[in-house]
Amino acid sequence: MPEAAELVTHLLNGLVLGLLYAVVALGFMLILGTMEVINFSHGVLFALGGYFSLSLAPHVGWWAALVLAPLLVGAIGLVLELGVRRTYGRDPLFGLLFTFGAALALEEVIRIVWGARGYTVSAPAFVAGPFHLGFLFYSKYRVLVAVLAVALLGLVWWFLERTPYGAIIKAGAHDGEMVRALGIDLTRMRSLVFGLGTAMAGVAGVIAAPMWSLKPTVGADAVMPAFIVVVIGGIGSFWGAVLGGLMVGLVSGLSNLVVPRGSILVMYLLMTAVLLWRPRGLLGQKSILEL
Amino acid sequence: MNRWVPLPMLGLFLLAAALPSVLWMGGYTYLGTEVMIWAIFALGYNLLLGYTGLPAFGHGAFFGMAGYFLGATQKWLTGGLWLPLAAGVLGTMLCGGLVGLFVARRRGIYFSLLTIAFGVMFWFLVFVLDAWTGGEDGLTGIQRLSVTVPGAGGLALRDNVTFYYFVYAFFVASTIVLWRIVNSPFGQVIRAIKQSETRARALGYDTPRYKWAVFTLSCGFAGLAGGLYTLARYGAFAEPMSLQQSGNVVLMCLIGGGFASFYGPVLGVVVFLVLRDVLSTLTDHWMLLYGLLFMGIILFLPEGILGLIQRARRPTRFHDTQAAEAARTGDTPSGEAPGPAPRGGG
Amino acid sequence: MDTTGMDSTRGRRTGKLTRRQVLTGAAAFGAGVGFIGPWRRAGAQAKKPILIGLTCDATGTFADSGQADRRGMILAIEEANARGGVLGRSIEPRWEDTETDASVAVRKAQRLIERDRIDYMIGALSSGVAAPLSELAQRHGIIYFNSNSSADTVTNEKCQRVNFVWDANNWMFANALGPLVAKTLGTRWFILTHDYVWGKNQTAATRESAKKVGAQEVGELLIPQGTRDFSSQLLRIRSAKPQVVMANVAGIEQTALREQAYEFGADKDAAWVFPQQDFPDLVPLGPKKAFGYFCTTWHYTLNEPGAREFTDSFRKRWAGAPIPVPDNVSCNGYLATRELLRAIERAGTTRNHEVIKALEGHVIKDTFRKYPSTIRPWDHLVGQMIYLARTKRESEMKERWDMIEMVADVAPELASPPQSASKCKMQSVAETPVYGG
Amino acid sequence: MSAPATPAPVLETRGLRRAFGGHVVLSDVSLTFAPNRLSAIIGPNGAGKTTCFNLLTGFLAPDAGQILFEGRDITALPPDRRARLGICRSFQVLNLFDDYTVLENVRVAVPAMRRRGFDLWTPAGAVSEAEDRAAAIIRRVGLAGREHVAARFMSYGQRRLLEIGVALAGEPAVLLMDEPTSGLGSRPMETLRELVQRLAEGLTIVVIEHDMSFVLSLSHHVVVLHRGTVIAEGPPAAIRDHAEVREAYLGTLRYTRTA
Repeated sequence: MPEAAELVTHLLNGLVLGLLYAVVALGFMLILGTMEVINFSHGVLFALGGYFSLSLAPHVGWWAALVLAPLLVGAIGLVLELGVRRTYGRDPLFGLLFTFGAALALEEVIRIVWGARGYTVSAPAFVAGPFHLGFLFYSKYRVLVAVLAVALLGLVWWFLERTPYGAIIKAGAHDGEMVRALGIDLTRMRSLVFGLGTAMAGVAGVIAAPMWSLKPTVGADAVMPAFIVVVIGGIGSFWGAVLGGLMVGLVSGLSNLVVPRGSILVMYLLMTAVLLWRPRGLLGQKSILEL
Repeated sequence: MNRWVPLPMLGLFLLAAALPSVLWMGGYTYLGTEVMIWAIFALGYNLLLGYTGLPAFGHGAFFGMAGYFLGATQKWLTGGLWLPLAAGVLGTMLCGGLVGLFVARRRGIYFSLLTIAFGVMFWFLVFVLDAWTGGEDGLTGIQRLSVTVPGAGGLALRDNVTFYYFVYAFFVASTIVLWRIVNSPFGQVIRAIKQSETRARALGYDTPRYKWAVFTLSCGFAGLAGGLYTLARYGAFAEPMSLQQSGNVVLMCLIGGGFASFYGPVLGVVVFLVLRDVLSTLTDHWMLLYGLLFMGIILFLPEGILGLIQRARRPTRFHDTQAAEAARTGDTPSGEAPGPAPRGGG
Repeated sequence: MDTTGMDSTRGRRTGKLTRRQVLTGAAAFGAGVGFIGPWRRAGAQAKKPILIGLTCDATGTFADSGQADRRGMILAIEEANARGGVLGRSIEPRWEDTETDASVAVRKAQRLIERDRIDYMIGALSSGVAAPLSELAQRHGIIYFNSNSSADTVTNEKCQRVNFVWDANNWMFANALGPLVAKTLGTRWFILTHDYVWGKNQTAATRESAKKVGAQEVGELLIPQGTRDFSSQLLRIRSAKPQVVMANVAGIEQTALREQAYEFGADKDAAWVFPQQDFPDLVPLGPKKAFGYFCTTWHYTLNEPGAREFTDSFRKRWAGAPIPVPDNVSCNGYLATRELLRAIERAGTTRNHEVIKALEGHVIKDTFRKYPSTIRPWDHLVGQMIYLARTKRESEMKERWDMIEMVADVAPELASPPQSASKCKMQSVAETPVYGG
Repeated sequence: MSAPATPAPVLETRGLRRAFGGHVVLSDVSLTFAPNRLSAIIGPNGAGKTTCFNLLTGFLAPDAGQILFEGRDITALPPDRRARLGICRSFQVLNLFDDYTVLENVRVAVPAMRRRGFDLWTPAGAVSEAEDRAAAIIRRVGLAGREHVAARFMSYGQRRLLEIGVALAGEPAVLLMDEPTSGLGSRPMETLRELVQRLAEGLTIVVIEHDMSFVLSLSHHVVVLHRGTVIAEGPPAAIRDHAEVREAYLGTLRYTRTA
């Protein structure tokens, strides 16, 4: 019976979307939590990931592109960090504005290189087409996306929980003193985190491209939900980001069924509701970013 | 300090008054009008950014929404000019006040993050409510009706030069009012909050209430500017509400030196708009130049033009400032914005 | 891949002139003295060229189409200049990228009018841009040709005396399709509505014609702008078992929809009809994924008088362009510009009132298609014929651009909405401010 | 719990408890501060002195216990409300408005100015009662003549004095000073000692101090905190030769040396 099938499809879509958001949001939050920089270029880097894979995949194959594109994006991230570096310890607004400028510039670069028009990206051949599960059929590719996203989240979790860097990032690496006390090169760590965070945006961009198609502004579709996910989940909380991502994904997925046009707005309503109930987000501890 | 109009401001007013007669060829009157409109917006916004140290990043939303309040009132409620204009200001302040309730307890980038989110929320709202806003078509057909000014009689605002002076009047009034505000006790408090919110609290100031008030206030000026902008273009559109426009007003305050001087934003607006005008005719890809410019300013000109001039005027003191800040960043909560609040005295 | 750089040499040259003036102007503004600009103009009084503002997108949803549009206009202008201009004056284009954004468009048009002092204005893809531009033009009395936006509103509620609309509109496409679709494809229709003005108009028109031809609507789905994921919609369609899917979806969404429908095999579920199809949106898909039937007003493969010659000169001029052949978009751009210049010749002056009179009711014979078109005086819509088309199979294609095969055509009088249905209340010529001359 | 027979206390705490994460910083701290007396809170680093201040001034909320001001429970009040009641504090880490001149720093702290806080129109300089009061305070802390120097350009010693001046401007009913002497050379130390001495006549003062001579010479009442509990309190003389205190202090001294 179609209604049920539709509901299931929307649930699955929401789930996939949510995992994707979680990946973007985590990359974003790593940078936010460590450098106190709102990385505005996160979205355009996400887009770049997609565009790189668009150009690479035909030559090196999809899997290779999945690895190479994020590396390229991460590299760009490292370059950006050289500039962002100069804003540390100053008004946090400067970091935000710097990456904002970078976002505008990079978006224009996309226009110059790939043109202003949109591209649709077809899924890799081995996952083309749908699964047929009796009453419903579901895109194989989306399943792959979910799997990849989960794997990536696992990787980040391992990084945060099982490596000294993770310990510091969680401890709130904004306190340079403490990091140095632990005998870790702050500068190195910061660029590492920035590279990592942006690379994650790149990966997300690659795997999102076949679902969302590519246009120079596609980044905004990814980064704004990420912002919301972070606000909902609470800054500095891994599970907060995952939880927030899933919530936002599912809510917008399901609202697609009820109020298609409102689906984007719904996530903002969700955010407002959460803020009313828990000003610091679901799992956010009292953060140094507030009074 | 003259309590009403200090000298530099008087100069500013005179220059602005003279412009149309020098720029008698049409094209620039419109640019001049836009400059004054954005100046009102930027000056009001700087109350938040430069004086209270609250990096709001969704303010374009308020600038833009005013147009819809104005348009809706003129088309479907009262018609006329003054009531719609007032509706623009009040409606915007109302929305600002509501958002303020959420953000007033925040600061630093967490404050930015929330303001971004709410800004984008309003942006999407425009497209969802396209029955009222006209969606991406914009709310067009808004009229610049003639106004009867006691003494001057009826003024036909359709004429660009007349409209220029109509905006000019608001520009002068807003500037004076803002000048009073930043030098008032309230102004003292918000500048104190920027320097150390904890201390201000310890002195018995209910800082969230003050932050809420500044936020709402600056939204009021955004509303006024937005209303005039709508009249200038005979229509309200979503584009001014986009994140990029929100970024633009921040940049305007920064280029000019909003952190350093009361007049920073005005200078910033002039530089920005003229630059945009030139860049966008220079190349199809002006956004690239524009983005790079943005980055460059952050890296090399963080205190803006006037800030640079002040630095040049008293290098030694600036040196101390640096030292003091370096010392401070160690022990202050990082949410706080180093960098001096602009002096009332400009 | 760069859509804007394609005609760099030309674009730059026309660009430069504006640039210098604006530079001096802007510098002047900075310094507080602005009379250098106008003085330079005054000097060139003798044979002042006729300035035509081209408002064409190079950014946003309609970037590709906008540039196709512009190529047509530039060609028409160059041909006119080659013949020695109009009324002995040369024609000079001034292009601004309207970025598929109403607000940006208004700002830039404002600049074209007030600073560059253009005499006429041509160009629009999105009805969202066209409407405010025509209002702006009406306020100044500048004649504005809406070359390629096909929303009904711009010739009805939002019509203006100075505004002339060159593309066929929602009503015409839906109306032309109705009978043919019902006869050849089936009467169980499923409607997809792109959730913005154009889409809603198109669906309204589709329903109207469905009533006429006795087709039954088995379902409708709203497609929000920015939708990238159509899996659930495709599912709905499949379960509704329609014979025809009326996909009132445009731009990148249309492309994405086709991609996914193809991937899910939904293109086999029913006959897909895309009432309005701009060729540039078809190109990136390639013949396989560009399935379905659609309406169009022209394609370069048409074997009608003048089409060959026009195509040849276009290919010569735009060999380097992303789409080096003329299509329905660039053809509209060309015809609109050509007819404007001819109207000025007929009027013998550039004054707007006379030119408007010369345009209204004029019959255009050489339209490169089967039937002539008429500029309807009561709503300024160009009444014209419409082709029902499908994409060719790869085997039938002579070259990459040869994708479209016309399967039927509808004569103008059948295709165009009757005067009785018009909701247009236009200002009189007298009410329109005098401009130019 | 010591309940002195002396007049009703201005400020009083009952069984205060506060922990950060698992780590208990204060447990069952009950203190009473009698009017017009200078009480000192001493104890080794990490004893919980500053936390205690933050609880008293409302910058932290206790996990358990109450705080009473003039007999009224203020445990739930936010910092600004308490300040308006007259609980004024100075900070250990200097916390001044660095861009403000001495005058502006003090003036903005004056209640007369605070009451005008939402006045958007009158020039701040024209609020004469605040102006006069500020001038008086500045003279009182011995910064006369420096009124128009920006705080950030003053010497550390003078910034210390200003810190206290700002606290005083709030017309305190009780003045809490967190290590006023920390980092001071011997001369500014003297100025400060005299200042505090003068203040102590007719003002309830609570001071956190490390400098024993300062404490013992000035205070009427001494509280010794150690590992978050009160291990001793009483007149300076009694404290001087209190065994536990010795222990605690020698402990710390050793600790501070090695650290």
